[in-house]
Amino acid sequence: MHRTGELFGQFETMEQQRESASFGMWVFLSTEVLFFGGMFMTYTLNRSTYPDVFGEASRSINLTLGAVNTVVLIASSLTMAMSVWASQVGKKQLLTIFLIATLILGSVFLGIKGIEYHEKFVEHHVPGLNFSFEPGASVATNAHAQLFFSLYFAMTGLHALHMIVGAGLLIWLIRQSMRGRFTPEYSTPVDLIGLYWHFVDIVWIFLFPLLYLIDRH
Amino acid sequence: MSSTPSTTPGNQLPREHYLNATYGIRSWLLTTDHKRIALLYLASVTFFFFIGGAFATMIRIHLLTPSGYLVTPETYNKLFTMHGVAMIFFFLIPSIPAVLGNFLIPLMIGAKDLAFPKINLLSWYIYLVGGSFVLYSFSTGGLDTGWTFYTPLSSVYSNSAVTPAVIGVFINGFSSILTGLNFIVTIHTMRAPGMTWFRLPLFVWAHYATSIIFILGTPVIAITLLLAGLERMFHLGFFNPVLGGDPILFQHLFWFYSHPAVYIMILPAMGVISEIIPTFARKPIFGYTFIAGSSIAIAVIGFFVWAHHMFLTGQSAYAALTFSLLSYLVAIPSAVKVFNWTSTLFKGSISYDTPMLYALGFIGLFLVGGLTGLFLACLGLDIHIHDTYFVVAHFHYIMVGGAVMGYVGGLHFWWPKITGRLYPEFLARIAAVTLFIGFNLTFFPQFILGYLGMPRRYHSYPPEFQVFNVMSTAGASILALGYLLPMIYLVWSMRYGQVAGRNPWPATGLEWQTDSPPLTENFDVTPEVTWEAYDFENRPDLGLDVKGAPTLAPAHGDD
Amino acid sequence: MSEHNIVSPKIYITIFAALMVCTFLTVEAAKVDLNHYFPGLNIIVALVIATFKASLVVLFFMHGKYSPKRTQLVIICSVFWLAIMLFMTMSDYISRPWS
Amino acid sequence: MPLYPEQASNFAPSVDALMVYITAVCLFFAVAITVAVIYFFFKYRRKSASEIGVPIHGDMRLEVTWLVVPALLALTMFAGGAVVYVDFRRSPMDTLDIYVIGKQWMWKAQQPTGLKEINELHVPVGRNVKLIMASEDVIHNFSVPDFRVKMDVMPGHYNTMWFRPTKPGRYHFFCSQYCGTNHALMGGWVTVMKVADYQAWLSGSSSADMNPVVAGEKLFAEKACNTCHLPDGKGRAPSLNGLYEGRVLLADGSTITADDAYIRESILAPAAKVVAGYQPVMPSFQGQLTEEQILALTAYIKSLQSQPVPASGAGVAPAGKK
Repeated sequence: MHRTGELFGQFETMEQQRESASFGMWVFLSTEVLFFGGMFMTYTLNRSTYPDVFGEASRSINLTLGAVNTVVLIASSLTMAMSVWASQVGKKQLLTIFLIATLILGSVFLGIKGIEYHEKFVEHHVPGLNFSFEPGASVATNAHAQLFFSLYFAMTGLHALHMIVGAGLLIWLIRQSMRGRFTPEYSTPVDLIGLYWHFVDIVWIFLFPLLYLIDRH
Repeated sequence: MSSTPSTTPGNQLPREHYLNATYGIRSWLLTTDHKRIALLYLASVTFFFFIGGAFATMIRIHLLTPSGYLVTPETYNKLFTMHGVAMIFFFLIPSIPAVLGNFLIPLMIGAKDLAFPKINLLSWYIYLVGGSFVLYSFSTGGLDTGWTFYTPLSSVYSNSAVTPAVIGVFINGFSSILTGLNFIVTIHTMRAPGMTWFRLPLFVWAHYATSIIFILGTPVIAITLLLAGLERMFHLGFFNPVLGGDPILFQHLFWFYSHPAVYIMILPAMGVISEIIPTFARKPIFGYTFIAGSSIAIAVIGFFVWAHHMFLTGQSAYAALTFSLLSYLVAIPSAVKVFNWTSTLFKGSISYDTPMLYALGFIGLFLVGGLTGLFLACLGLDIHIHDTYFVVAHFHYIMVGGAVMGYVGGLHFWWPKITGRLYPEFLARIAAVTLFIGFNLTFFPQFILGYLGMPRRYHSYPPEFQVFNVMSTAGASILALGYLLPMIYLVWSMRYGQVAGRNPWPATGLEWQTDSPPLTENFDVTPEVTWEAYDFENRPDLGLDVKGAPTLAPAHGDD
Repeated sequence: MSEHNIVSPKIYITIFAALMVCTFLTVEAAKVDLNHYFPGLNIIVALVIATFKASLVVLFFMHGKYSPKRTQLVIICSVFWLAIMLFMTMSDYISRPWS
Repeated sequence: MPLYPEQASNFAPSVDALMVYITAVCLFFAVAITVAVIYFFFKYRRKSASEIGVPIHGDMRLEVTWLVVPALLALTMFAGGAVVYVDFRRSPMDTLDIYVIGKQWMWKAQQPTGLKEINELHVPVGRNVKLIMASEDVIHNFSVPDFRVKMDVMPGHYNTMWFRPTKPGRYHFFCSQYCGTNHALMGGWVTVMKVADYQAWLSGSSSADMNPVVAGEKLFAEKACNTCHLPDGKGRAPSLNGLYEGRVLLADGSTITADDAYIRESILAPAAKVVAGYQPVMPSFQGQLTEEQILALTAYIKSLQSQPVPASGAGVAPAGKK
């Protein structure tokens, strides 16, 4: 996808090429659903087995930061959607601006995530690194809380990894956009990376209530 | 063959084709031509087949005597584990899809290439990286968890190189996913004009069904092995009961992919057979829609049966009943295929060419493999035969008798298309018969061993089981010969084989309408399809006697 | 992805507003003890809101509503397969105490 | 050369019957299809190089037939298997309970009297025997081919299986779930004895092992269980007198039978099922007790079954109340 709107040899028409690319991205995202799905399955079983400890452990993570991050990420989805629109109607400058906004919001999300991880590190809540849940917690509570935090780090970590990949793709998009590569006839990369970015947003939409909002009453 | 007319005059390869279009190592390692990538896969899966085969040979020799003096228990455990990992993840799963599927799907649907040629090449490199991790694990301490990686044995207790192996299988998963993605998009968007869904060769339907499993199953095993690997590296508790986790959950997630993975192996082989049988019986396949539909049905229902591997783990009896019933359901579409293949032979014009021998061998072996699945799906009977050699025999009938026979048969069938040359027919027939005999001798005694109660994965066994083990080892040596023979003559034929021409059998598929070997772009002009699949009757271009048939009773089976 | 798929910024902003409201609702709902009325109601509410939010994103931000049938089939399949995994696995655990 | 193992338990005849039935059905189809393939193969072999076959595309009636008939046959197989399996999973009430512990790579069994065996298991003929099994490490599987039974032995919870030996003799048992290096050596012998011989063997075997009830009582004190679980029901925790096999009323209003699994869970994860009227103050003993110690504690609690139940503060729900 380095040259603007080139028709690749295997395709007959631009239309076919666009549709194949978009469809391919969707198929890839369906794989991703099942990829995260394995973790959601592990989470579901363990939460139903240890509801109380999961609630207790969930209450120890920072709700404010989680909620702010949710807002930030949804806002980045909005700016991403606006970039797709800008590329479709040919507003090249607006496209660049929206892409940069998306990147900034994405980076803010990752920054806040970093602060949260640091908090957990200070509290000895990182499994595998001298984990200890609460002073006086029994061996079992400790183990089950460690399960929660293992899942917390595995799920948010994998999500953050997707964000980092997305940010890299955005940087590439911004460079291309600044060179004016995208036109209403050729906006496939913006569309595809947009789909990916929204998917990552959807994962977070589920992670947020499942990890941060257990028994907050 | 000598018995069939060639539609290409002369006995020279076409002047320009995908093999001689460009030269040099770079032109291969950086190729985006699906046909060349298929050959790259062919070389690499063959490599893993021989690694896995070497382990199998040692296993069979070791089991000649009850006390097994050849290797230590530890080494034996590593042998069967590495045999399983190499064969399943690095040979069987990619074999037909990544070699034959890659080569043929664009040709069969009249496309110039897959939708994403670069991703196709990427998937091969991912396969190599995954394979390297696994080879690293094999060569530094080996792997002794069983290919099933059951926790907590794999995540806590094993002292072998589990982590690199898990990483390797994890990475290799993405190779499968990308192949499946490419196939699905290609089949949806790249079909030539006139190539409607119900004109697609059944091989393409089978690969479409397989790709569904690639896309929706593979990510689950990837994440599961990732979690197990994290558990091992950081002493976490996802599947470790001491830390509150549940080992049965690992089995659920593992089999959610690994049971459908069996269909990844067998569905493409069924696709191959569905091509070979109508070609060598020279008549349309019986019940096209039912064979196509049963492929999809197997792929979908195959996702509802996984816990039949877990009847005796202590899972709920209600769940066991559900999964047993659903397992019987998945047997129906397989049965439909066998009945339809058999009916296709009725009033055909059947030749004895090698691919047909493989196809008929496949029907026999798959029949045994599939029917013994009914024994294992039976809850009461599974109590006795679960985790015995009965299971080992059953899945080898499916995977080796089914998938490998389909693969080797398919290689013979399309060898003239791939290389432009014919293999030596006489040797090929001998090899096919040798494989069939050797295979049955190797694995049939294991059904009896299993019913007698010999558990699987035993490096030594009570002496009363010896007779059948000796028979099995004897069969395995015949089987090994059966595999070496095609290796030799196929390589030989690449240079010295008789030139095949475009359509040597002749067959009806689009892939036979172009040169052998094809151009890099597959076709001079994009073909337009105006005929139904396997329609010999309305294909005067094949040079067959289309009016030769009416002396026999017309249409509709009256048997 | 071609011209006829253009969704106007107005719709995007409306959807964004709806998502914000839902986020606020889900946080507030978690602070109320709904389990008191019906066991597990808290998580049910949280998941219903999350699913609704995800549907909005898929249908509008990702143009799922305007996509070809085959794309919609892929969306349905991925959700369906996830459901197979979750429900069939949990069916084992849930039915264990029944015997 | 035998083709099937000895039939030495109540399950053997029914499992073998299933085997015969399914084999017969499968053999019929296998033979029919093989004969058809071979017959067509010769009958319709190609006569001339350019001959084609008769263009038959399919037949709806045939398709429906071979969709429905195999489905019905499969249902009968399912039903037969289900009957045997449900019987196997649901153990009768009057069982002789033997505890089995698997660990890499040996089996320990403990008779109701506390007598312990290693890689040996003695059972009386004609009695329903229930094995209550757990693993100390990885997943094992206790399998007796001559009885046609096997069951996984899991770490972290009890699996049970039952059988009724029908023929005195010595029978191999195996570990059927791959469990590491010496998996193949993890087996032994089940000895089925006449009831009188079994009784004689039980009393005659002078065991140096401590009686599990005594060991359990000692542990009960060592782990300070007795500071809360007072027999008179006046402690911070319910009295355990008469608990075993009794109904327990839980804090969430449900009741449960106090079987081995419940007792085990209450020791390892006390908060999971708290008795009504008590606070969840008991610490978990997960990771602090071996499977054998848990068995000893269970045996001790079992021995309290006949002790007088205090009027208040009992773990077991008062009779008559659900």
